[in-house]
Amino acid sequence: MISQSNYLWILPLLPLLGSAILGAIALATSHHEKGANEHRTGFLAVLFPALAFILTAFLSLQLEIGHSLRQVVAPWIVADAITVNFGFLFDDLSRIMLLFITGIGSLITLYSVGYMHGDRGFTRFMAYLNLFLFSMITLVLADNLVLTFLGWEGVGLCSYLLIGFWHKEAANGAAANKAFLVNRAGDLGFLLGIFALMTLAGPAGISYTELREWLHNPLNAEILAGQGQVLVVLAAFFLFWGCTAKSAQIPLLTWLPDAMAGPTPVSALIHAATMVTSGVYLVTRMSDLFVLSPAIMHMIAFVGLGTAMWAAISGLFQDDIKKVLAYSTVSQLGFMFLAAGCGAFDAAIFHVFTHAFFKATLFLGAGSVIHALAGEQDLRKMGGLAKTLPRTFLILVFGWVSIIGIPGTAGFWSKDLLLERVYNAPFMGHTLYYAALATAVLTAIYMTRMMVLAFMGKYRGDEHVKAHAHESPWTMQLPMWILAIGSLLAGFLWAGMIPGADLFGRTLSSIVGDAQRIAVGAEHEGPSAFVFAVLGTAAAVIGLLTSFIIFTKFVPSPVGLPAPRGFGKVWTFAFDSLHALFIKPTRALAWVLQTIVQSLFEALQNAIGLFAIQTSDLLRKLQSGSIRLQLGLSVGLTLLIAVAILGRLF
Amino acid sequence: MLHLLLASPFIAALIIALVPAKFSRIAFPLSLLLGSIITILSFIVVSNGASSNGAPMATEPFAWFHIPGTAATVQYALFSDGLSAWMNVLASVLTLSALWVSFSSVRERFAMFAISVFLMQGALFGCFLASDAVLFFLFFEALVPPAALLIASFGGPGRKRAAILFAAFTLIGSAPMAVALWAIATWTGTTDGTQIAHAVASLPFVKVSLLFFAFALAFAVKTPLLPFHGWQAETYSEAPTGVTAILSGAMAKVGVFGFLRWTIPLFPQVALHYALPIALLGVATMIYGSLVALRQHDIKRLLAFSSLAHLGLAVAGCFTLYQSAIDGVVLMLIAHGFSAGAMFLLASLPERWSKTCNISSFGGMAGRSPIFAVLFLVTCIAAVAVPPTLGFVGEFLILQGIWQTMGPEIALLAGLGAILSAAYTLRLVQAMLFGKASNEHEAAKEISIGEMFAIVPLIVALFVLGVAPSAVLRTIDPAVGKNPTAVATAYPEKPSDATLR
Amino acid sequence: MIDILTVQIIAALLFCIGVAVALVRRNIFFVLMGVELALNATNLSFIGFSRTFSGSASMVGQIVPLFSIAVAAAEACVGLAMVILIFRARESLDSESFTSLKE
Amino acid sequence: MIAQIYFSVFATLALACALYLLVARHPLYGALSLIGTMLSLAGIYSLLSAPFLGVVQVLTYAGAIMMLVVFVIMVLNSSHDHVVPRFDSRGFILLLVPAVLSACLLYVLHTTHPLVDAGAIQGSAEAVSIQLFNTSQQGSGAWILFEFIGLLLLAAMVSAVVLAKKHLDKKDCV
Repeated sequence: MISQSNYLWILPLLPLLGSAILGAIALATSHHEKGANEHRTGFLAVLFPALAFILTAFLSLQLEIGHSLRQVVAPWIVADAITVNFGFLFDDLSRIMLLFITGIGSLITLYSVGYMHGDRGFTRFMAYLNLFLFSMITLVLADNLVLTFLGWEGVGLCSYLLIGFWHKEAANGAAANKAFLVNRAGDLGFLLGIFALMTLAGPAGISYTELREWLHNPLNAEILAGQGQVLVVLAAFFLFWGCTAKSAQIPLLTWLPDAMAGPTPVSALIHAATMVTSGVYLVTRMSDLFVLSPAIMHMIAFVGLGTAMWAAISGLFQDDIKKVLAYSTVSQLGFMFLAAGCGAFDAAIFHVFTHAFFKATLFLGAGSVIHALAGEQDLRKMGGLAKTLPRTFLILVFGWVSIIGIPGTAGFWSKDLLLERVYNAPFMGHTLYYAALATAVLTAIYMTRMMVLAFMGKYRGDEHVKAHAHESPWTMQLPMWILAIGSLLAGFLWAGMIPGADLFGRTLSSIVGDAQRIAVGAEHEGPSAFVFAVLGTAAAVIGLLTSFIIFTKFVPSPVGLPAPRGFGKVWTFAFDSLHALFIKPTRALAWVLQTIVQSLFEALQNAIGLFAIQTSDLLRKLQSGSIRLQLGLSVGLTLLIAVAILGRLF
Repeated sequence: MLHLLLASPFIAALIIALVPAKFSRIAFPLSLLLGSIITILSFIVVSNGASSNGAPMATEPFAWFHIPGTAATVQYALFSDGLSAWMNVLASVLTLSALWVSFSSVRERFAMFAISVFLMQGALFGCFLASDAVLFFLFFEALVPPAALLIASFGGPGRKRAAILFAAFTLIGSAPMAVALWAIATWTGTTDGTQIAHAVASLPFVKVSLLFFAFALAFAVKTPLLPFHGWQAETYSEAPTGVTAILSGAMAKVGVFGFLRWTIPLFPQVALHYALPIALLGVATMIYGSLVALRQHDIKRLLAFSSLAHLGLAVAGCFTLYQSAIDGVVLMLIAHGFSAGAMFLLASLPERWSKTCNISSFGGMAGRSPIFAVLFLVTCIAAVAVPPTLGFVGEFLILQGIWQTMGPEIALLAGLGAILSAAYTLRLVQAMLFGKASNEHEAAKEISIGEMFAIVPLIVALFVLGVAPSAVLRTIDPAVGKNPTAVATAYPEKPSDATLR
Repeated sequence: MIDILTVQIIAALLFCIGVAVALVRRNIFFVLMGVELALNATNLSFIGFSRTFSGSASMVGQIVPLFSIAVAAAEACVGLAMVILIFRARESLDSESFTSLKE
Repeated sequence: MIAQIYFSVFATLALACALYLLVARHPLYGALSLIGTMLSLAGIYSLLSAPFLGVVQVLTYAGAIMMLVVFVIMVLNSSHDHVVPRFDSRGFILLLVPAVLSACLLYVLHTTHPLVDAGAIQGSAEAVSIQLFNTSQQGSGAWILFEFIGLLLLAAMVSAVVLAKKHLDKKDCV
């Protein structure tokens, strides 16, 4: 049941206003030596996301389960074949997403006030953060695909701006370019998905509510069965292609590890909690469409599983603390897509919810470690920090415990539920489950490796850096504590085994319920939840112990590049070679076009000019002064003409 | 009203010409004043175009001269619907900001510069307003001399060759069109834009396709499509940047406008028949333009190839003959006009500061001239068609049109062009704004208030129209209001009345 | 009587020889004389054809050669005057040396 | 029958002299051979019942024009004109043109069969003059041409005198 509400538009407006004000301040003070006063801009920067969070909380309390608020502000594109308007839809799915986006967003903004202290571009950073939040809110709140696309590209743009924030070093710029271009490649897929839907369902194709009605409306059943089937598969494929770029899945994930070049709060907010999950959000939002093409569902499952395993393996070999977390994010996203592929959309969203908490905790903890060691990110130069940074260590322990899935933590509940659903999936559920379990073990191993290398053993970096190591200020500690507690308790929103605690599941059923019924079919009886819980914990403990044993003894030597060696200078597990598969031919084609074809055109131009000169030279020779030649020519030509005319007569 | 609009640039040129030599210092403020009056006039035309919901304004034709040997009398008649009104706005705004920005680089003979710029603007207005084919052809040809003069007298080192190349290409391209016009006059006895479509319908297909290709060639050279783009890179990099802004911003639009107004509606059957190959040529131009732009080292050549790419997509959009795609083309033209104009004007600043166009010699501008960096970054974002801007709306509608009429594969190819455009624009931004500043020792220069005033409205327009494109669409396609059909038909009804509105 | 076809053939041959002389020989005089010969050939052909008309029309065939002879005379006279002039300027009769019109 | 013989003699004579003109070494020999051609042509005219023209031919062409030509050749007969080569490479290429010309003419003549019309009247001087000076309306109006010819000849003489005389007063004239 959709009810009209007329202050949904304030939600995206708040961060936009914030970024506009901060942008103006940044521009105004761009020529001053020191830049704007950090306290005032810091307060402003945190104010607007906080207001947005409060408004979201107020709206979500007001909204009962199964209902949604809708508001169409103004028409945007009014063309012959399509009318797109600025419409906002606040239903259960976007409620959950908005809650943790604005919540974690404001916490991380507060954290970055401390983290970016003293940086010349402080105000500019805050402006970009607010702009990012605006795009993310638009993405989640939009009621039609084109407006979501606006948020989609806006988020890509902000991630470009934030990754390349420290624009003095060229490497950051290159990473930012790579991120934007890969996202842009994904956005092309998204666009083509929109066009496929528009061909399938006409103008109704782009707005979520109308599309769902169109898909479930029996009248269109024969279109869907006949010619529409191709379009459904095409639309689902292209939309998933868009998601792979945004959520860094197999073919288009090379940009996420490089995106660690940006400041840590950026990695925490964008590349862990919010932006990368928009892919999962889109798949869940369009679950009715995806469910209709089983082939694409299986593809999603396999891509998710493949990404999860491959990222987990490569996470084992990373020495840079942020790279480890980046690959773990990619791996966790793989899990979410695996769940979505197996028809468990609500479990995927629940995992997104809990992942946001514990991944943000881990990133912020890592950020405060880096902050403490004055920018040192190489695990091999750390060690034994437990004593010097006790509170950060404790926070990271909370995050670590949750991501591995120790019983009781948020990670345990969501991953366990997810794995159970994967097991029950109709298509190859069992094999997928076992592979996922193995990946869970791998996750435990590399996360413990990180903790051991960073906090156990003796300190391997140079001494005076350790001497200055200090705990981060309260602005950084407070958000970390909140998130750490969240990563412990968030699980209880949908604790599978505890009877009444499935508030999360109930809220999402209105949106994905019928889609899942189609995908999963009857609720067939599998082993009980307790069995899965035991298996999950066993995997986590095994991983923990093996990693603990190995990495306390074998300590890598702090020499050479922090990245894994072998197969050429920096080997990123064949992702970059995959990436190069597209780049090299385009560069070669560009070189070919530039040199050969361009010179071909120039040659053509000059040739025509030359040809004209040549012929005129030739004719000039005929003008030699000799009388006899002229006489001969004139008689000869008249003769020629005579023959020509007479010839035709006879 | 239309007569006044058409005559105003010529009057402005005349006034500046009459300014005595010793007062030459006031030429700049005078030209700014006249430029702004013309811009206001064009806005008035657009506004009452919009208020009457797209009903076109026309002046009563009066006979001009009789083509000997044929029954056709050429009428002097002006006709302005949404499309030409907005194109006039584009031309006048770009001229105004070009005059303002290039004052500092063309200091001494500014009067002559202003006169030729106003003459060019007058010819542009003529092209957009002409309702009679021969009148259109007259202004189409009148575009070349002032532009060539500007390039030859104020351009860079290789300006002579560039001017000759520009003039040669355009004039040779439009010669067949003159023959076609004469043929139309003899075969059908009329040269009025609206009547030609019906008169020509009775002719045999071969003749009509000949006429079609004669017209199409002239416009293909103007917008440069692939094989005829030889002149563009040379001209854009040698011409003074203010002129290049007008060339790429408004002059290139005459080509696409020609396709929209003077080729497709006049020969609908032939356009329908050859729609696919020409659209593919457009997409090929886009891919070619973006790929070559990837490897340019000179800013202006890079921007030249980028406008080659954008207009290639616009032409492909025209030839989908799909109504919403054609709306998208119009939006795209306006968006490209503003973004290319702003980009060229912005590019003229570093060129003037450090006397070179080579990208590698800049770098680190963000640190040294932040306001310029922000403006440049925002323009690049608008040029790459990130959603809230007008460029995105245009590109979205065109790609949708291409998908609808030509299937997914070609839409994918056209989409690749969008990615490539992001690639070369970001490469430009990376090389110019970020990274180490190569000229650390020189004093940091910054964009002056005047120049900001000239460029900021262009960028603001991009974003404002991006959010509210209906302001443009309402004037172009009064039928936009009608409810969309259930499943978009593959081909619209006969294209001639679809686009002639 | 005389078969006028042969007359025409002879006239044609003479005309070709006249043209040949004018083109082949480099001396100015031969050019002039070649032209004279060609003119004579045309007169012959005129008279040849005048036989094929009846009554007063056949006389026309004879009047025209009369005029052509007169014209030939005028032409020869002016031609020779120019030859003298050229000879005085160039000291030579070879037509190859007069190439002042060369572009 | 005798006419046939006469005709063939005159024809061969004319062709022989014409050919000799082509290969003559000295312009004077050329001029003489040309006079020979003209006389034989006069003979043919009278055989073709156009005696008045034969006489005019002998009188003006052979008598006056060729005399003038011979006279000018003698005047300009300075020693080094033998140097002028008779034939050169370009000449042979140019020979092609008359060859093609004759081929065409012969082909054209070959396909037509002109017939002598019985009614053609004997072309005596008196018949020619009746035709020439017939000033009545149906007349051929040739008499106007006759007056113009007079004018033409006058103009030719004046121009010849002007061309040649102008240099007479200069000392280096011939």
